[in-house]
Amino acid sequence: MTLNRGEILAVIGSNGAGKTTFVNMVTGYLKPSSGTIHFKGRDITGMGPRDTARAGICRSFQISQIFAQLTVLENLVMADVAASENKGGLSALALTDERIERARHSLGRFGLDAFANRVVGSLPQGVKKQLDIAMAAVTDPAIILLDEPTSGVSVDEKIGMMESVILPLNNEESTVLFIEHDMDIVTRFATRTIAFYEGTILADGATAEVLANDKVRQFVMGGVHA
Amino acid sequence: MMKTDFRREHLYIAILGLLLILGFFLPSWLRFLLQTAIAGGLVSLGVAIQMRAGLVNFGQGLYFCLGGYAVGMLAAKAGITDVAVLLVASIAVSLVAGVLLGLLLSRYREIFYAMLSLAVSMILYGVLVKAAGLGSTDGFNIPPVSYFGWMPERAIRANANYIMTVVLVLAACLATARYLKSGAGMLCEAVAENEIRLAYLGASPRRVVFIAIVVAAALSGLGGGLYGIATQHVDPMMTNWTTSGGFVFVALLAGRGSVIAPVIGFFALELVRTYALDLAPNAWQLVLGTVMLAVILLLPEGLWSLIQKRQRQ
Amino acid sequence: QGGEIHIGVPVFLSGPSAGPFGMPERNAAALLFDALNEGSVPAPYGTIGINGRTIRATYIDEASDAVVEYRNLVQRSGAEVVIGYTSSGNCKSIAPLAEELETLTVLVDCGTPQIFEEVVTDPQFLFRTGAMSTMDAVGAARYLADRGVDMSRVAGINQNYAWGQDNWRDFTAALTALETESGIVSQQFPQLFAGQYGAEVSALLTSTPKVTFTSFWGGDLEAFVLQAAPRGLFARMSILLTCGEALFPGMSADIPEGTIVGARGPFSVFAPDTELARWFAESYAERFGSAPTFPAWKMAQAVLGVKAAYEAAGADATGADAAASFKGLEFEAPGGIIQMAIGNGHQAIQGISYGTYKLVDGRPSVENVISYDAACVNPPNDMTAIGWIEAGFPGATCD
Amino acid sequence: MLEARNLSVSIAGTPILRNAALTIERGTTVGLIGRNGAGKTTFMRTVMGLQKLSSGQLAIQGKYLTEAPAHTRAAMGVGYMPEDRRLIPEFNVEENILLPLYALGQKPDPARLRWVYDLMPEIARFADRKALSLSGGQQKLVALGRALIVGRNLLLLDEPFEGVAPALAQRLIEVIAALRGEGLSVLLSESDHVHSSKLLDRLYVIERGEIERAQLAAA
Amino acid sequence: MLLVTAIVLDGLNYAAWLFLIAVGLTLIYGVMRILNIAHGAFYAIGAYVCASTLGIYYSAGLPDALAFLAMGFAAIIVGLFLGLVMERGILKLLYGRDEVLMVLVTYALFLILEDAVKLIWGVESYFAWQPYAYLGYVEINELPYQIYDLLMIALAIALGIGLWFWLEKSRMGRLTTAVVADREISAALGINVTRIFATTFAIGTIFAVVGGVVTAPKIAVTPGIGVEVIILAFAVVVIGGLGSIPGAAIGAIFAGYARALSVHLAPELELFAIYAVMSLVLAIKPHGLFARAAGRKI
Ligand SMILES: Nc1ncnc2c1ncn2[C@@H]1O[C@H](COP(=O)(O)OP(=O)(O)OP(=O)(O)O)[C@@H](O)[C@H]1O
Ligand SMILES: Nc1ncnc2c1ncn2[C@@H]1O[C@H](COP(=O)(O)OP(=O)(O)OP(=O)(O)O)[C@@H](O)[C@H]1O
Ligand SMILES: [Mg+2]
Ligand SMILES: [Mg+2]
Repeated sequence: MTLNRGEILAVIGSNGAGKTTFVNMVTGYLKPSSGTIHFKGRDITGMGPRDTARAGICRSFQISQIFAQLTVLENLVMADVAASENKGGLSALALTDERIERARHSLGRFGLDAFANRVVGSLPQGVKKQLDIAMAAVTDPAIILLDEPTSGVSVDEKIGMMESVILPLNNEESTVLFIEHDMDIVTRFATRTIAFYEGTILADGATAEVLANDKVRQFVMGGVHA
Repeated sequence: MMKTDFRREHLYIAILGLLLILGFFLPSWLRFLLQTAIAGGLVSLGVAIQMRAGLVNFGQGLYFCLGGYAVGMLAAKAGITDVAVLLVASIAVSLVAGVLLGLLLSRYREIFYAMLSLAVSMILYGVLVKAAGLGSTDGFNIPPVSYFGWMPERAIRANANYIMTVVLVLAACLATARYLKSGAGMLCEAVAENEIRLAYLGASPRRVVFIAIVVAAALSGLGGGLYGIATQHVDPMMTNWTTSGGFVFVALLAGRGSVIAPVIGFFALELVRTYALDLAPNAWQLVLGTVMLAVILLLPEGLWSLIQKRQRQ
Repeated sequence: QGGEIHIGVPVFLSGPSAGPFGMPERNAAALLFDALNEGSVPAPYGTIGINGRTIRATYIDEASDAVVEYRNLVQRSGAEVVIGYTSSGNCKSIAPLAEELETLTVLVDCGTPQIFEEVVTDPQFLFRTGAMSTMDAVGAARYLADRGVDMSRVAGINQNYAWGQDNWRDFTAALTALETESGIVSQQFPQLFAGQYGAEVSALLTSTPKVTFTSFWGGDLEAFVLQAAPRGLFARMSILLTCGEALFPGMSADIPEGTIVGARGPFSVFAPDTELARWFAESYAERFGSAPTFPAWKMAQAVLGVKAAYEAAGADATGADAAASFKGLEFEAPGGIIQMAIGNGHQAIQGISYGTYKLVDGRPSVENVISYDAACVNPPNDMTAIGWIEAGFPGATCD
Repeated sequence: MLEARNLSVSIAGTPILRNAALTIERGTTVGLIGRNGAGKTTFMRTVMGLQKLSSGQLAIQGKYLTEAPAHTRAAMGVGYMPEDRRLIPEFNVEENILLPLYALGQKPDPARLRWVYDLMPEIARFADRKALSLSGGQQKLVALGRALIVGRNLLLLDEPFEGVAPALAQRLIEVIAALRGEGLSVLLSESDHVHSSKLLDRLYVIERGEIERAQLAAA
Repeated sequence: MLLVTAIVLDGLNYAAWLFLIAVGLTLIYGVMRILNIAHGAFYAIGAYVCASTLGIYYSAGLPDALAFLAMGFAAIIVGLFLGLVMERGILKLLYGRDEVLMVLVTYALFLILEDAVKLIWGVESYFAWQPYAYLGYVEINELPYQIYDLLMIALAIALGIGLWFWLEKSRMGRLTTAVVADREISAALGINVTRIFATTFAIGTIFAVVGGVVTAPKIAVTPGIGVEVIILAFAVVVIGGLGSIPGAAIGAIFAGYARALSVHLAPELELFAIYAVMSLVLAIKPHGLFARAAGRKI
């Protein structure tokens, strides 16, 4: 399969279908047993997470990976520092006004202002998720892969959240891929959808088409939903 | 919440400076205790730096010892007694050791980091015990040192020594504060919290840890050099695990609020120890252990939390 | 004249050295201080206190940072004299400090020759009333040779630290100097306080030496005897324990008879039959319930040396005066006459004896004793210990 | 079955639950609906005894157990499915499910295990896989199975449908609906009653730590 | 041949001793994540208790052969008492704290116990040599070897297998594994976490005390014997992989043979043989030989 620049892509599939595994492979956490992955024409198969991240592929996690004992703002500053590590960032002063400003900006972008100075570990799941995504987005990656961004987020906030996440990320330059179980969200945001089932791709195409696919309806959606 | 409030560091170091200047007028035994304690405090500071990255070094005495022996061997065996050369050597030796060990140790985490660093320091202990030329367990003595060619008279030797120690400890604190404020220093906390995320942000946890190890090594080497010059004696106990355990203890109890916390904490521990020895020569370990336990139970965030709490209110 | 004299006494109060060294030293010091304050020590020490000044003692634990605590003792607690130290490492580290702080300091039991050979070569305030460990090893080699023990195959087991290494080095050098033509078949250096010597005992058994030399002390010595004796090690070879006398009070029934034992000087069973020696051994046993071991004797001679030095310097003597008259002093102690003969008059020499162990009526004693004069087993003033041994004991006068 | 009165909980000085009251009758399914951070998880944890309450009363089967430690509540037949799964990584799936029985010193009950497998056949398929190799959703099912094994009286299900694919969510709804027939009481939380609306006998809405009874919309 | 026999037996003998001490440490770490420095003090107390018990026993004129029973009883009673007092009295207050902090807590306890021992028993040596001498020796390939030492090997094997069986096969063991993984959820599933912790700590302590009790007849019981063993035990445990009983056994065998080989073939290396082995093992297997595989994290 191929991801195109500027696309918004949803990945759906039953539990255990291999969605997370797919993301893990693209981001270098797992090595594929066969096959190759190319990014911008370069073979990135077998690169570790760090190198794929530096190449411009970032991700969020199904179970949020955050710095639990720091505050939300500090998490974002830390992410910014980490992202500039290879640009000589190790010796430069870390806590500059400019950085804090940037972090505050991300806070605003992802609707996290209210929690800026709360220690992350004790925040509700939903907020952790948002922060997780905000951290993934710090580097302005070329591809961002979101693993179930809305799970754990209140239903009435899901849409708002997806808007706040996807709209700022999606521009001509970057591609967004998200794994999702909520078909409302998929329909609303994805331009293209891939359905996984037991490790294989069941369908791939325009969202409406895929969701209308018989097999997808049977194995993924269980007959509900329009 | 981040452990260190970086903006206040300069203030704290200035306060430490002031205290140490006042310390000049203490009775000489107490001033000497202060002098050796702040030298040892640098080693605890080194331990504290690694602790920010979640790593506990139970073998930090290795660098302390290398620093001390570098000074000792140059002064006692090669006859070079100028502090400029001696201390540069002590830092250089421990720095090289830090780089070499850092390459190995930066892969390790948690208890394995602790035990491997302990093992390496104990191997050095074993080598020194075998080194009859260096006095084996007895160690050897270090002659008085000169300062850029000036050899102070016996009467003011202690003063010169104290002043030099204070200046260098303060400089080391400033340098450490600068390091902690840099990307490499700050990311230590990220390593401790979540390496997966750190890697996914494009940073190398291993590199961050490596730098922390090297910085800590240099600090500890300097601490060892200053300690050797102060006590005029070095022996292999400096790299024994019990010594390292003391550094860890101070680093933990002092709290991580400021670079000066371990330095002051070390002095506090030494004071408790020496008074316990004086008042209860037969049960001083019991007193010391009880004090430790009490601090752990009553001040979970370390001694520094007393200061931080006040600020918050 | 009245007044007080404040004496600091650093001895081991904790750790593995507290039992074998700290306790007897502390006991002996307390016994002598009390007796001196009462004036009940036999002649020539029958006068009260030191120059009439009552002794006040501060005991501190040597198992701590020696340099820091020495300063505290002198500068904070205000001790006028310091008598103590057992560990050679501690002795070395405080030696220059004694000179710097100009405090009369008497080292009691540490054995390293380096103190006056290297560390303080121009001493004024520092003294050592105990002989150097060189004497133990040289005496041991001479004893074995004089008794005609088969020394074709020699083994050693010594603790892996400065003391054990020095003793073994001196002993093997002395064997060479005495031209015993010995082959060294095994040299074991177990870790200090290892406690488990099963493998070492096996190694000694498998290498079949005729003689085994050990400078073990304390719990290590006791454990070694307990583990080696039942396996028949003592039955298969001659074993020489330089510190064997220290086993007498606690383990008299467990030392195999025939074992060669020393007391690191003319102490205990090797002590001369003088009034002072009898008084010391009896009052110690009476007060503390067991006979004094060699560290107690060495402490006694340090304390009496200080008294002798002060009183030789005159009624109003300060520490510095006492130090001046201590130099080169000869004084009587329970172990006989002590001569501050070497180290520019700051280092004592003494004779040494060895003998084979025998239980007589359930009481430990020795037979086949040979005693060597101080001048026979100690280097002259102008030579280092190891240089003297390697040169073949020039100037040694043995009967 | 469960009666909570005036429950108040504070964590590190901040009040999280204020005077919360909630009742569940035997054999009924009750929903606790609230947005992120409203206090749903905190409420569940308090019922389970994992969170100390600062005031109020809590009774299960008429027994007051304000102070009783968590494991005694499990012994009373309360099953808890945490929102973040929390399986024991060293165990395989079946061992995870049977763990509560071991814990309470009861014999592994083959009938009940079969009942769980029948309810969720997908679990049976990976019964001998190590728990940590499962995908997020699969772990969720196992956590539910584990709660079912021990929860003979009351089930506390914290966001059971989160991260579950629609097909499976559908099945879960059927499973939970079937429990009512077994006489089980269920408290389930969700951020909105999209999935649970058909299940519920009673609905509570939680907002900033305050619980209020609400009308069932669909009914 | 003689040399080989000696190396084989000495290595095994030392390994058995190390195992007896290390196994309690690894158990406590495995379950409670506490690296218990006070373990060394428990060992020392065991040795003192043995000396005192046997002192009383023999002065009462009781038969030699039954002294072993007295030793066993003393070990269990003292271990149980010490373990429960420490766990219920102090450690309980600190659960959930940082792992490193717990190391220091146990270090503080160690210091306190060391001095307490000194205050109770004084600084002079105690002996309890009778059981060691009583059994006599056998000659194995011409090498005289104490029967007591051979029995210690058997004891180590028996206790090790027993403990391993208990952990792996029993209900208790299963629960223990769960508690290790997730304390809170274990409680919610009906596990009495408090009891598991108290039991584990008590068993670990009993092992330390047993180690001291069986060692006492071979050594002079003096202050400081506890310090020397802790770090050896740590090394053993780390070589094997923390928290693993077979790991502790393998670690003990590695360390035992490292020492036996160096004593017989290169005595000058004895002091750091064990650390060298530990560094080598960790360099090759960073989590020890029997480390648990890490699970999927994301
Ligand atoms: N480390 C592993 N060992 C064994 N099996 C694994 C491992 N990791 C994943 N799997 C299996 O691979 C399959 C795909 O898992 P994956 O996590 O990608 O599913 P998913 O599509 O993300 O599901 P969900 O929606 O439940 O998160 C599952 O059956 C899972 O059990
Ligand atoms: N350990 C803690 N320390 C401080 N605050 C906490 C802690 N745990 C929870 N809180 C706070 O309590 C409130 C309620 O949290 P809770 O997890 O119960 O919410 P929830 O309704 O389950 O949310 P979600 O839908 O995200 O799971 C939140 O505001 C949270 O920040
Ligand atoms: Mg997934
Ligand atoms: Mg929740």
